[in-house]
Amino acid sequence: MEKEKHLLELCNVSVGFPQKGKKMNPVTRGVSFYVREGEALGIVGESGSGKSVSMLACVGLLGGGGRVLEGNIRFLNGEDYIILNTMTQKELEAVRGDDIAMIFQEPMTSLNPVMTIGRQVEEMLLLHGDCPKEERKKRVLAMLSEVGLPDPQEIYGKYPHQLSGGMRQRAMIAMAMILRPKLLIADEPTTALDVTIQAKILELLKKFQKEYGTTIILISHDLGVIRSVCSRAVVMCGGKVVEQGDVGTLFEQPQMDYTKRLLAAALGKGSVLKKEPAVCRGEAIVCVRDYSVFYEEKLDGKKRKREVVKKVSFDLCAGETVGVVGESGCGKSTLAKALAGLNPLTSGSADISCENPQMVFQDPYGSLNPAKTIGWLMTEPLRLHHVGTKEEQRAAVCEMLEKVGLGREYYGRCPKTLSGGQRQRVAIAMAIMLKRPFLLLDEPVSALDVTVQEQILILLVKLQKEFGLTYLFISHDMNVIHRICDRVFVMYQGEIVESGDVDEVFRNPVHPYTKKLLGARL
Amino acid sequence: MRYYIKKVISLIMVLFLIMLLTFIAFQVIPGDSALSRLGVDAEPEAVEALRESLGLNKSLPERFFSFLSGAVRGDFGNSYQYGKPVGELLSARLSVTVWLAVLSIFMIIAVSVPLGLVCSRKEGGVADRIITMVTQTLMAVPAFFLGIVITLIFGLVLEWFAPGAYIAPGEDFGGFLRYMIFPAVAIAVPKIAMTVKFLKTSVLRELKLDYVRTARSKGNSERAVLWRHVLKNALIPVITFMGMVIADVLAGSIVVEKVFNLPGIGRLLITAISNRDYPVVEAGVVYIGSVVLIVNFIVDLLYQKVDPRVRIK
Amino acid sequence: MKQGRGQSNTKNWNMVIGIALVSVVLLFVVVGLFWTPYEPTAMSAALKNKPPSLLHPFGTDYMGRDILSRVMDGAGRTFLISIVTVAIGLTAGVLVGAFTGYYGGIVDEILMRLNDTLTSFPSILLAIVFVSLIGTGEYNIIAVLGVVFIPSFARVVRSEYIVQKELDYVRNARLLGAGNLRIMFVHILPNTRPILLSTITIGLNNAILAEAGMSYLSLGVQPPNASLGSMLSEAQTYLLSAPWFALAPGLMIVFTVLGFSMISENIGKKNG
Amino acid sequence: MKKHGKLLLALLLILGISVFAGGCGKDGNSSDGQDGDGTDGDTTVTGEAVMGGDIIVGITQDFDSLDPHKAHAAGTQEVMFNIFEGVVKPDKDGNLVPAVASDVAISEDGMTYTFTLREGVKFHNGALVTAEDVVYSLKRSAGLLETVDPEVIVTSALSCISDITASKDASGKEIVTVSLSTVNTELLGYLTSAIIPKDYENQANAPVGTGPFKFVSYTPLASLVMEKNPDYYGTAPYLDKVTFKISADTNTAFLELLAGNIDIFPYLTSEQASQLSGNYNIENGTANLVQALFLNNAEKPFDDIRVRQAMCYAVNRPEILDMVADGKGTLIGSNMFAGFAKYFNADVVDMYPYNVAKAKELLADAGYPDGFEMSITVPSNYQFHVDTAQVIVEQLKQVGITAKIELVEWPTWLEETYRGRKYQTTIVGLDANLAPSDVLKRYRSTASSNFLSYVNEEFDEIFALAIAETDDAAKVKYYKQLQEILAKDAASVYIQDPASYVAVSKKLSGYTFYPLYVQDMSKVYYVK
Repeated sequence: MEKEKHLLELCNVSVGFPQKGKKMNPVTRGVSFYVREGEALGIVGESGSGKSVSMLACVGLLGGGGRVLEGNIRFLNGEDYIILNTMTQKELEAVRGDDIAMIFQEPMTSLNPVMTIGRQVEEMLLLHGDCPKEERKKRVLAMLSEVGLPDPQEIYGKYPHQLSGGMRQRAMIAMAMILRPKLLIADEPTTALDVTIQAKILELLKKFQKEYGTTIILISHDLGVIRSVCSRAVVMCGGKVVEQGDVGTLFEQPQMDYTKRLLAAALGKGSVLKKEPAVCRGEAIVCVRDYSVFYEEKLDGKKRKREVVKKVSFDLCAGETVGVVGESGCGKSTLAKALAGLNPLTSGSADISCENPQMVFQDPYGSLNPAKTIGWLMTEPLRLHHVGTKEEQRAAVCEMLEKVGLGREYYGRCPKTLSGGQRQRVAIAMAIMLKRPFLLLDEPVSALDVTVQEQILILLVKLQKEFGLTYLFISHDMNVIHRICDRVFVMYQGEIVESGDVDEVFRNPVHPYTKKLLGARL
Repeated sequence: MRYYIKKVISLIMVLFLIMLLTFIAFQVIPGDSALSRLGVDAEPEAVEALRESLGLNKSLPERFFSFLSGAVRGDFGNSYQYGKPVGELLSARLSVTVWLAVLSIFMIIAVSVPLGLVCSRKEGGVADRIITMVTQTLMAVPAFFLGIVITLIFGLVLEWFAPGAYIAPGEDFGGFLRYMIFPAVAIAVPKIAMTVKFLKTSVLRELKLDYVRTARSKGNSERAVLWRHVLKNALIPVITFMGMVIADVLAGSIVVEKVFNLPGIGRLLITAISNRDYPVVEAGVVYIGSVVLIVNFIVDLLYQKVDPRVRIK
Repeated sequence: MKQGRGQSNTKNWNMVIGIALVSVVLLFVVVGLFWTPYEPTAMSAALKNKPPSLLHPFGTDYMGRDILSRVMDGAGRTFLISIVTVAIGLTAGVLVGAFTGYYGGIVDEILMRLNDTLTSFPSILLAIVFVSLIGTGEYNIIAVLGVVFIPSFARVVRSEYIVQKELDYVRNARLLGAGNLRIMFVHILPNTRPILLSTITIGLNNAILAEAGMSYLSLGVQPPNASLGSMLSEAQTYLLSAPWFALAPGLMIVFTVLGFSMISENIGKKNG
Repeated sequence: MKKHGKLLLALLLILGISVFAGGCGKDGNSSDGQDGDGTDGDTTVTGEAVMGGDIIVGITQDFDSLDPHKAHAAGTQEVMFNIFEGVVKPDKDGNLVPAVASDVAISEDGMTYTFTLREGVKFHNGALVTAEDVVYSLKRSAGLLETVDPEVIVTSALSCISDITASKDASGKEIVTVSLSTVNTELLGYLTSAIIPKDYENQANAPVGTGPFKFVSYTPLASLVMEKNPDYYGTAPYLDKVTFKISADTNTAFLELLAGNIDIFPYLTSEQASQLSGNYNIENGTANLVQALFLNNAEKPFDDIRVRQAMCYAVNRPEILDMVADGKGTLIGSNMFAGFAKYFNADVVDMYPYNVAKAKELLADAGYPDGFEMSITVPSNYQFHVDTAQVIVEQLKQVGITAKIELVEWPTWLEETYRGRKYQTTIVGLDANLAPSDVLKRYRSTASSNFLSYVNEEFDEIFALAIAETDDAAKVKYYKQLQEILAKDAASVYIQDPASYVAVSKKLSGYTFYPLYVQDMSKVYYVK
């Protein structure tokens, strides 16, 4: 049973980090799974489930004083097994890069900003094995073109900040694969990328698995990604392995209810949240006529105005939720910011019935002032507009806290101690304190875990009903748009290429770009 | 290119501001250079005559522009006290201060970079704690006191150098360097302490970033990670800090020059101020101003060279 | 695996020493305000340059004055000078830094140019100008050092504002209708606290050292009053015959500065 | 330089500071701070003189100009004494001896002075000294040249000269006659100004004179070097080369002294003197300065004589000497220094013994029963005067006067205090040329240098008589009377003529004190 040989085996491994003082606090407990040579294994779980930590433990990159408390990790090196967690740093350094390679989630920060791409890839050849200088350059260039990078010669001399996210991830892969490692661990390789680029990167991983016979361990919170690459998968939650098995059986009839909930949230099979299609009650509260937004750019001194949103026109009716979807850079956020009044360089007309519409931003950590308490933040809008006395303001805030699903006790707490979901709730609460009917939502849930996304969407619908709000909902995630929006605009390079009722657009997209977007959706 | 032109313009503007400020300062402070030139028993008429010949009675704007036109041509007029052209006086002092700066900056870099790295590699370890303790103590010692202690220990007790026996570079260059090492140490030590601390925090910050994890995953040893990857990134903020240090040293650290009896720019400026020798002070202030600004300019260029993200196309 | 286990407790061990050092000095200062064993300026020819003894724990100086009393009195004065200097430097620095960082453009250009001018202007000349304007004494040196310290604070605050003003919470505040001033000083300022704290402690160190330097060039505190710096420069002449004269003020300065830097390091680490 | 016990002790204690070993620990036997007090035995070792050798003399003041007629700072004149000579020049006892002139004849009515030129006197550039040179030099310093160079300092006392002419006497020798418009018996004391070659322009950079030493080189802030003048007419100096090394301040110079690379250091403080032992002799003499707490007679409350007298009683002068100079220095009672033995009026010294009760009584009479506030302005570059001020502040407390010290820069003192007279009290040391009138002339009510605003007709009358008086005994009587008037008026609180210490290496001998600012290196020699 040649095929039966396990390349990597974890036998009830538990990893721990030092708590204040000496005590070790276990993060994962009794984790056991294996991956066969040439196979692609997926590890699924929400952030904090211990999936990355287990993999980092294999190559001894835990950092922060983390250690494998018990169990061991066996790796097939040629004929015999070596125990990775007992090896010294010196021995591990020989394994890392040569036998086991890794790629990470954030292409923006995972490459050394002050070294050229060429040199960073070439370093792998320097570290393991010795081949002469010209030979190295040739192999690097070959590898760069193999990962699909256009014009490797030019890329060789470029710095990371001069490449796009997708190109940087390809460079990472080139770096990892140049020595043809036995095992490639990919930690959320596509999470930070756009949907279309995501598909290409996954194709690349599959190509290497086929051509080089590399074993792949793919860590992701996105079940669609796992299903498209891996044959088997392990589901982890709270530091333990909840379930593992073939992708087919696992996804069709998941045994454990955690896996079920995970699948439901991910594939949007859950209840469609929007109520009966909102009929356009009365007049449009927002009407936009060939509205353009410009960015000022300083190209070596000369100021040039770049048109980002090109003459868009649309109307929004009260109580309606309209989605705007498109890839990053298509101008959807710029449009939202311009409508909110944050970017003065506009042309055309955009009259909004209510003055200073509020906005909810994508990054929960950035949108709340870390130095203030939740209570202070929420009373700020009232303070600025002199609404009511101190007691009235305090009462209004506590009432709103209840409404967004946070209790009164959050009044005195500061943003640092809240989770992403809770912060987004506070952001929403702040936005509707002034009871403005029109609310712009710029990717409000993209940075949240699937299960938390679910709760926020439900909250948004509830609030819309209660306060008769009109939403302009911006997202790059088609599933979310599908579940919450009445109408949708598809934006591509600053223009609205298609618009219409959500079900109608999803069922038969007209514009080729919309088809591509829907195609990429799993 | 426009960026550089803008920089040069701002440099000139600041220089102009400094000169103006110095001129006004001299109007405000008491003490008449003619009187301090002729001394206690000079007759009032004689003082008046000298004021006339030195052009001190002309109106402020008139004097300022005549000075400005001179300065642009590099001629700062004659020193009231020494009667020599100011340029000659300054250039003679320049070599002392420049050499002092070069030596101390070399020392700062040569000592603080390795120390900083050792500290950050063994963070929390014994070496780190000792180095931190010593550097923090040295940072706490006033410069002139350090100078005296060095003179005492190395000059009088260990007799490695003859205190106060400044040897001109022209005469015996070896002797000159041997003597200059000690004032350079007096200047360098507190700056080394600060640089080590600065570098350590910078390295620790870099070590937390993702690209370090990638470097380790490629099989780099801890040392390789530090020297090949982290150091260059960690040095970027240190460069701006070094810019301030270099400017400070080149401006002539008056106190150390006084303790080690070095005829540097700092001491010349002090004596010129206390003798109300306007031309020398003006030239000195212009020298220090341009030094600080040029160093900042070089720091900017260096910054771009090291950090490609900032590079101006 | 090998990361030093002791990492967490070195932090508070340092902090403890830091606080201990500063509190020793504070003890001297506070007591010095009300009571000193002898009149700080009382002299006696018979007691010139006497080594430390029971009567005079720190010995006597070249005028027969009790060094312990002078140190207690001087430490108070040095503290006053450095604290007020840092206060001036901080408030002005924050104002300048906030406006330049937040608005950028011409405001930034002009204020930064003024900053450069101030940094490259010799502080000695500035000191003399102030002396002629407001006379000699502590007020002069406080004014001078205060002004000289503005650029360093301004630069730190400016770089912090440039970073903070791009964050979403500032956009949020603007959307809510907050004016620029409110955003600058109510929203952004509290977030610069950690940076300001470490700059303040560094500022205190430099203020004490600068005051010592000024006294060495006889521009600082006027005799017969003393500050730690002026005592140190007086002690310079007697370093050989009466080394203890330099020991007391020297130790006091080292204790203060060392204490402050240890505390600042830990503040930096705690919420860095 | 073998290791000093005391040095190691100092090292340990200082290391204590820098390495923060904590605590000031036990100090062992450092009680006798001044071991082997080198100050009492000023025996000058008179061994057998050796010709040649170089020495380094430490000074702390930079030169204000190398041109003798443009230099006014005492620090410059005392060094230039070795390079320049006048027609007459002072000897170590204060009398004027012929120099460039072989002899001097003063006419009966004191209106004309005739100097016969000494043959064979050469300038340093080899040129023979001619009568024209002498006339040019004297006219230049008297301000009688056609083109007046504003930087040249005109000595006011020479204003009584009407003409200076050169001619030949009967035997063909060159003579120079100086004729006066008004009699001034002490003119000779002012005629020591340097004789320089007539048409030599580069005096400010490369001075040429007739003195025992020739100028070699000068680097500002660093040093001035001079070497033996081979064809000097007088007794040739012993040393080949003398370097005057400029130090930043007395402390730096002292460190160099300890390291042994300065041979002579004339500005030693009493404290430093006590620390020096081993291979240095300490010569001490008087600094020829009048140090006093000068009172601005025009400024309230010092316009009231009773307040001034109270101040004199309230200041304990012996205690000041103990404090700032280990008891050394000579007390004075009026504006005359002890070095001028002939004219010094000793019996006014103790006119105001230290008496707190009397001082308080006088203050009460003057209407200040519980004292008043006042300021003492002191130039910051003279630590000696600053220390004196601190002692006085303490002493005045006994009589209820609270004094505040204000340190000012020298130029500020010159303009605000000296010329502007905007001060209450100040402490400085006043020096003077070798003429009694020069010491006292500032007290004439009309004198521009009368920064005390002292006015007394009787003083003016007697002063005029004193100058005109030719008979020596009568002249002495007048000057003593003048000193008595000043003391009675309590014009200021006269304190002392400070002691001055000079460290001379044991290898050298022959250092001689002059009653004025002079560092005569021609008499110094190496001992076998």
